[in-house]
Amino acid sequence: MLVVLGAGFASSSTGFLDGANLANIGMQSTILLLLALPMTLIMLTEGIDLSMGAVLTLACVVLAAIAVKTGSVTLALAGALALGAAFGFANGALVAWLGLPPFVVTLGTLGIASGLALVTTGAQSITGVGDDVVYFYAGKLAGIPVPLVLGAAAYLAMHGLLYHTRFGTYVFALGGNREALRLAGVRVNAYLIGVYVLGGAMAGFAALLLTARMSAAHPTAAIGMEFDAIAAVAIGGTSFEKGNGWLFGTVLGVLLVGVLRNGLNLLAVPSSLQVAAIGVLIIAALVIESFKNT
Amino acid sequence: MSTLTLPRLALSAEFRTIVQRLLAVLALCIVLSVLSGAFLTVGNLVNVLRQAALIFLLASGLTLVILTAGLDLSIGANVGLSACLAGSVIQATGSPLLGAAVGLGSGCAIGLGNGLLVTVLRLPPFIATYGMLWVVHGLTYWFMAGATIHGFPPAFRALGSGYWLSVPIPVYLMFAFLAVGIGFARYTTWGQEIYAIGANPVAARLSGIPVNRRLVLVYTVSGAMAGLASLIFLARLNSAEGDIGEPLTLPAIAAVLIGGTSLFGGVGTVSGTLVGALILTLVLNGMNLLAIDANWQPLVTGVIVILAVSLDVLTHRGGSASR
Amino acid sequence: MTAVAAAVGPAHGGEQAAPLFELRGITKSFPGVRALDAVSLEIRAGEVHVLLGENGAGKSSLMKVLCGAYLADQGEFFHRGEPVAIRSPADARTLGIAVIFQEFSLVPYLSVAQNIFLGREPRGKIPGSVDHKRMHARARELLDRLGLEVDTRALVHTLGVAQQQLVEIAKALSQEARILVLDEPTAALSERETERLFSIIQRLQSQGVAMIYISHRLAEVFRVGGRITVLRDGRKVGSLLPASTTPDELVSMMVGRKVDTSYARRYCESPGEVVLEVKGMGAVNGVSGVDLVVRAGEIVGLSGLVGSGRTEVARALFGADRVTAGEVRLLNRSREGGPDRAVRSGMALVPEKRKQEGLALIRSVADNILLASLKQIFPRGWFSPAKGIGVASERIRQLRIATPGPRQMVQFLSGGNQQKVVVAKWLSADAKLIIFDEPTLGIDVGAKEEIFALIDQLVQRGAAVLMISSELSEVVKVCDRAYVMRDKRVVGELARAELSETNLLRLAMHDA
Amino acid sequence: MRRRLSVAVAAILAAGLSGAVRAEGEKIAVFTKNQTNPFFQAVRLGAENAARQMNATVLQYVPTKPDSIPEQMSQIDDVVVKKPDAIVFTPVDYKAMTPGVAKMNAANIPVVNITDRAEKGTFVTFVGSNDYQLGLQTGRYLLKALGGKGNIVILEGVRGVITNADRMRGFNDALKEFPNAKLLASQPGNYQRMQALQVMENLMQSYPQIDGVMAANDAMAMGALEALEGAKRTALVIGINGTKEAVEAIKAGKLLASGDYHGYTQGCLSVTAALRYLRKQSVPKEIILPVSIIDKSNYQPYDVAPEQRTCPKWDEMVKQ
Repeated sequence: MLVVLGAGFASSSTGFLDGANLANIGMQSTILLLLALPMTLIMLTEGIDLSMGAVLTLACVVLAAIAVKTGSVTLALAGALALGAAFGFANGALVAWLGLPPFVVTLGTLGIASGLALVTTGAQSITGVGDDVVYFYAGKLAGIPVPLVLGAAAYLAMHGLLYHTRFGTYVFALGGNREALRLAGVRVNAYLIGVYVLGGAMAGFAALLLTARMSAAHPTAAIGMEFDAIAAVAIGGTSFEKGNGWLFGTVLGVLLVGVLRNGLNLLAVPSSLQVAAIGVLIIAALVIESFKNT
Repeated sequence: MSTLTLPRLALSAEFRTIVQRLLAVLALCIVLSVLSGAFLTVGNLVNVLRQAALIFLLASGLTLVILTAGLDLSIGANVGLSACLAGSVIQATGSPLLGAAVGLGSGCAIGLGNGLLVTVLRLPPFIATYGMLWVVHGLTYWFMAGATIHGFPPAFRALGSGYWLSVPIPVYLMFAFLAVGIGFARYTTWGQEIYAIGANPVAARLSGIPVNRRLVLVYTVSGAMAGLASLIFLARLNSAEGDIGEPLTLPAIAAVLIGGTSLFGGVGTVSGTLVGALILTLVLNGMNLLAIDANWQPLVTGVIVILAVSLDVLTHRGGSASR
Repeated sequence: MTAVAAAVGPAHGGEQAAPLFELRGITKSFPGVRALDAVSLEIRAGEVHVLLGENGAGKSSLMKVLCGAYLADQGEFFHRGEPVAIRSPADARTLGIAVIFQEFSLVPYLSVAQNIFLGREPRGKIPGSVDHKRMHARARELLDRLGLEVDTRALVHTLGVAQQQLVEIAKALSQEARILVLDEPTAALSERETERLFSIIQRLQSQGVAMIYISHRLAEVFRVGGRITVLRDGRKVGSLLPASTTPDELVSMMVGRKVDTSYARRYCESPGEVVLEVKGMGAVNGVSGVDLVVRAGEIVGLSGLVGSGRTEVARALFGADRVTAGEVRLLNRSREGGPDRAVRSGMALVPEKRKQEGLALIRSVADNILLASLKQIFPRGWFSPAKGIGVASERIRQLRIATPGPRQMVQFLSGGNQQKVVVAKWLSADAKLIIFDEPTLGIDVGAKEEIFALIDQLVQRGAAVLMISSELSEVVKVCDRAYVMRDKRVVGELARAELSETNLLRLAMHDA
Repeated sequence: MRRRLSVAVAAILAAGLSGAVRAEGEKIAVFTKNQTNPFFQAVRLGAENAARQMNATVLQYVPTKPDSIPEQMSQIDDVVVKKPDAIVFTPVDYKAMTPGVAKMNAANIPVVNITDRAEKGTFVTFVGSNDYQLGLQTGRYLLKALGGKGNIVILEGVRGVITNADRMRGFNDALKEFPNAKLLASQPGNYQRMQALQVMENLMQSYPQIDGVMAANDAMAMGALEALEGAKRTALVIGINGTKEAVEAIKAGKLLASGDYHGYTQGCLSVTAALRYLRKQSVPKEIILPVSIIDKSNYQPYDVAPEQRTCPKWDEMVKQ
């Protein structure tokens, strides 16, 4: 699948000799990727996190607020990460300790986070975050746009975490056979909560890029982005069951969506058809997936 | 075997949930009537019921889907498209009946589409219906091209804003479909089969139940209910826009969950969903009466969903939230 | 299992020395039941200690206590004479106790090595990281020790049942397990794989590993047999050596009442019309060239080693897997379509995986019993709960299903009673052909006999039965004829006269 | 299968590039907020019409999710790569789109800002109405009609959106001018008909007597009307935007009045301005369309489908 999909991108990229445009696709996809990566882990545990988009939004608000007040990016980022982690912990705790279905829990926290984002800002966007923040989207590091660097770094980190650490192994086990993990004497709940905390924290981190991108925080900026993330993960070939999944597939899934949107924009395809095209892409990709599995 | 002496009575459990919920509703009513004089007026209660009706009609179809451990994220988009199609037909032909037929038809068609994606192509319902959501939105935008359709014959508008014995028509519809829903779920063999499919699709299939056909059925019904809701919407608003339905999707899902239906399938009731819809509406209505900033609404809804479901899990009814 | 020659040597390791491990007066109660009542047990190094008992006798509870999953209410543990405590799985592991459960504790999408070392991954230099090289190397050693040659990088879900079980055992050994608990280890194994397992058990014994062996298969009990301890209703009935007992004695100890294991039904001399006729059937699941004939009033066995394609044939006949070649005729009408069509045309299937494929565990007993016959009982499609409960209660009485009531959730019934529910499902559907796939798997002796009696009733009523079973003795005992499968095809048929375990086995293992 | 999909994607994109190469005359990229609000449809139609008259081509960019900030950002990225001759731009959020504007400026593409005034950035000109004046004058109109007294409720749009903020200032200042008028409540209906309808229903429960309703847009005004009809109550209602629906309601005597937001004209003038700039003709720094209130006396010219409307003459609209 990797090969064929890879070939697909190669062929679809033939027209895209324009480096700037490729960079665009990458940069636009980064924020989604930052959500989709931890979402992959969460789905590997047979879980789901519907609150990510809302948490990301709220994190933007917090980040911007702190940045405006203190002017310190570090503090702001710390705040955003803390908030994300807190929500992640709440999700994880309710799932692990109360045994609530993840869908329900995160549907609830989705409401809470988006509500807080609106209430705290009075639905106003917060501006004037300053160039130190903006740098993280607009800036370049050794000639490479910072978001691409961060995206790549995030992927590598996740990859290492998932495939080369105990935590990663247990993520697969949480979805594949939780009882076995428990009998192996592993503190299952701790790791389960850990996965959700990771998800929240990543949302908090993504807030840095999103805020940088808008050089402002808007209380509805990323509402609903979690669905795109979930779709991307699924397109990437991670199933909702038995811890059957593949991290790099998620990257491909995110890129596929990114390439499609970008291409349709270049084509100036009417927005209505773009909307339909995205739906068709999601379904088509999943159909192919199911054919692959049978 | 150790638990053999602890009987779990499926029925009584469901019954218990309903009672819990009704108590919650009662409590809400008392609190609200204390907080706001305007609450306990006939007019307001009628409002609550009318607003609950719309959510319930959407959620009732969705309940069946969720009973099969499925999900339908496309209902909101479905309402949008169905309303626009129905609306334009009514304007073109002047015939409410024809329009209604078209609205229901498109609702069914979209539902059928979901059903086929889930069964024939074996896609996970979440993704299948999410993809469908985008496709339907696309069609709607393309069809409407940013315009709105408005102004329908009074005969049709009665469906949404009309009264009979000073009770809004939608409320009658709500109770009618509550009866239908309960009847279908509890007193037909198809209903039984749907519960069984939710509880264990493999066993259901090997017991000779045409699982795929039943699944297609529930998704189609869910679509049809969206179509019906779209008509009421249309009649009520006296206009159709592309995205009128979207804000309803999550509330509808919330109503089902608050009503005590398990996402893992096989457990839940349509009557529970009605109570769920009532709870949601009461809270939002109360917030409006108390002039609480509308921005708090998503937050409150979220809290209620978590509370309701934790209640079910803590008084653990069989099967729900295992895993 | 006469064909199985090599008997595992008797327990060695000094009788006089303090036992490797000892439980005294273990008591465990659950609300309403006393699962274990002052049970004592001792295990010696290199001994295979057989644990016998009906479902509900307390075997699994005892195991759960031993591996720390349950906390005993009373009782003490001694390790080499030293008093010890088992409060958690971790405690049990440090004492070298490991349980191989029936449903494996393996993670499908992790590699063999990752599964073996789950929870104890060799640490790499970076904190939290795993040293893959060392892990795979050590996994290799362990597998060699068991003579299992699979790639340690293979994902477990790609392995067969037997291999998975060996991975389980490797996992246990990797924990320096001195006491290995085998819960129904041969339940899903073919004869040959069982052989392999026994030789491994033998090898482990010689390495001084003690084993607690839980099984329903009396024949095996005598083969592996060191000491045999029988439990009943949470109490220890007795502990004795194989040499000094007989199957009948053990069975009576288990069930408390004398059950005639040498049960023989009145075999069917004059079978009725042809119910099922299969010609050269092939299916997507790999079976091919299958020819079968089953007549009314017959119980026809479908035998063969596990993995020889018996279940696949059943699924194909039932339309659960698509038929690609040949034809299937039921009552002289060719049958097509999925399970729903099969049921409508009078077929029934009692699947092997009861919990996964036979029952809706979170539904009530009544709901499950009615599931297959809703059409017959409520022809107009209107369902009446009252009538449903009525019919269900009737079945419950008929089959003596032990349940507080028709509304009891099936998941709270014992294995035997769950199986009865599955069978009950088909009584109202008045099926012409009933396929039983391993009807007695994991069911205690008492219930087994009842199931057989039930099957007999069905054929008496003129139905035809196709029975799949791994237990050759059962096939010989119950069936009027038997087909034998090997490598996904039917390789022979044995009439009542030639029906013997040896013949079955010879055909199945093609050293004919 | 996977390959087929890839090829499909490839095809689209290839086509996209070739499409980018072709097309004669100037190419103007027009950004609007969403596909659902008829106002923006009017803007788009006006833009198309003007472009046709001056034989240029218009490329429409609308977020697939209504008012989505990240999406409009991405669309800007993509369009900048594509280098149209000029851009007509409505920010989905007047603050949050600042970096996007900066991108367009950096690419030296002339930008005409329209409808919502962006917070920062350099623009050829701003074309729009004065929301404050709209609010003030429609508000006045209502209060005058009520004889300067009565119970008023305000239906706000989306809080935090600048148009709404300005219109609210206008409404409230109008109220200050009439001390005898009493403001009962001011609640958001988020520019949406359904929400306005339900908010209105609930308000009618709390307040037995409501004489006037100030809605921040026509959709909400219509929602309020439905609610009033439903409750068999009457009140004077005004909206803002002058959508076709509102015009018909005025014609039917249901709606008191609507402040014209000149969607179609904004579309026309913005594109014209862009083209004039490209063709080195003079363009004023900003074009603020006069506030005109549509009521029973003057609705006729508005009572035609946007498709049939024609752009007004530049010189008539723009005094220099």
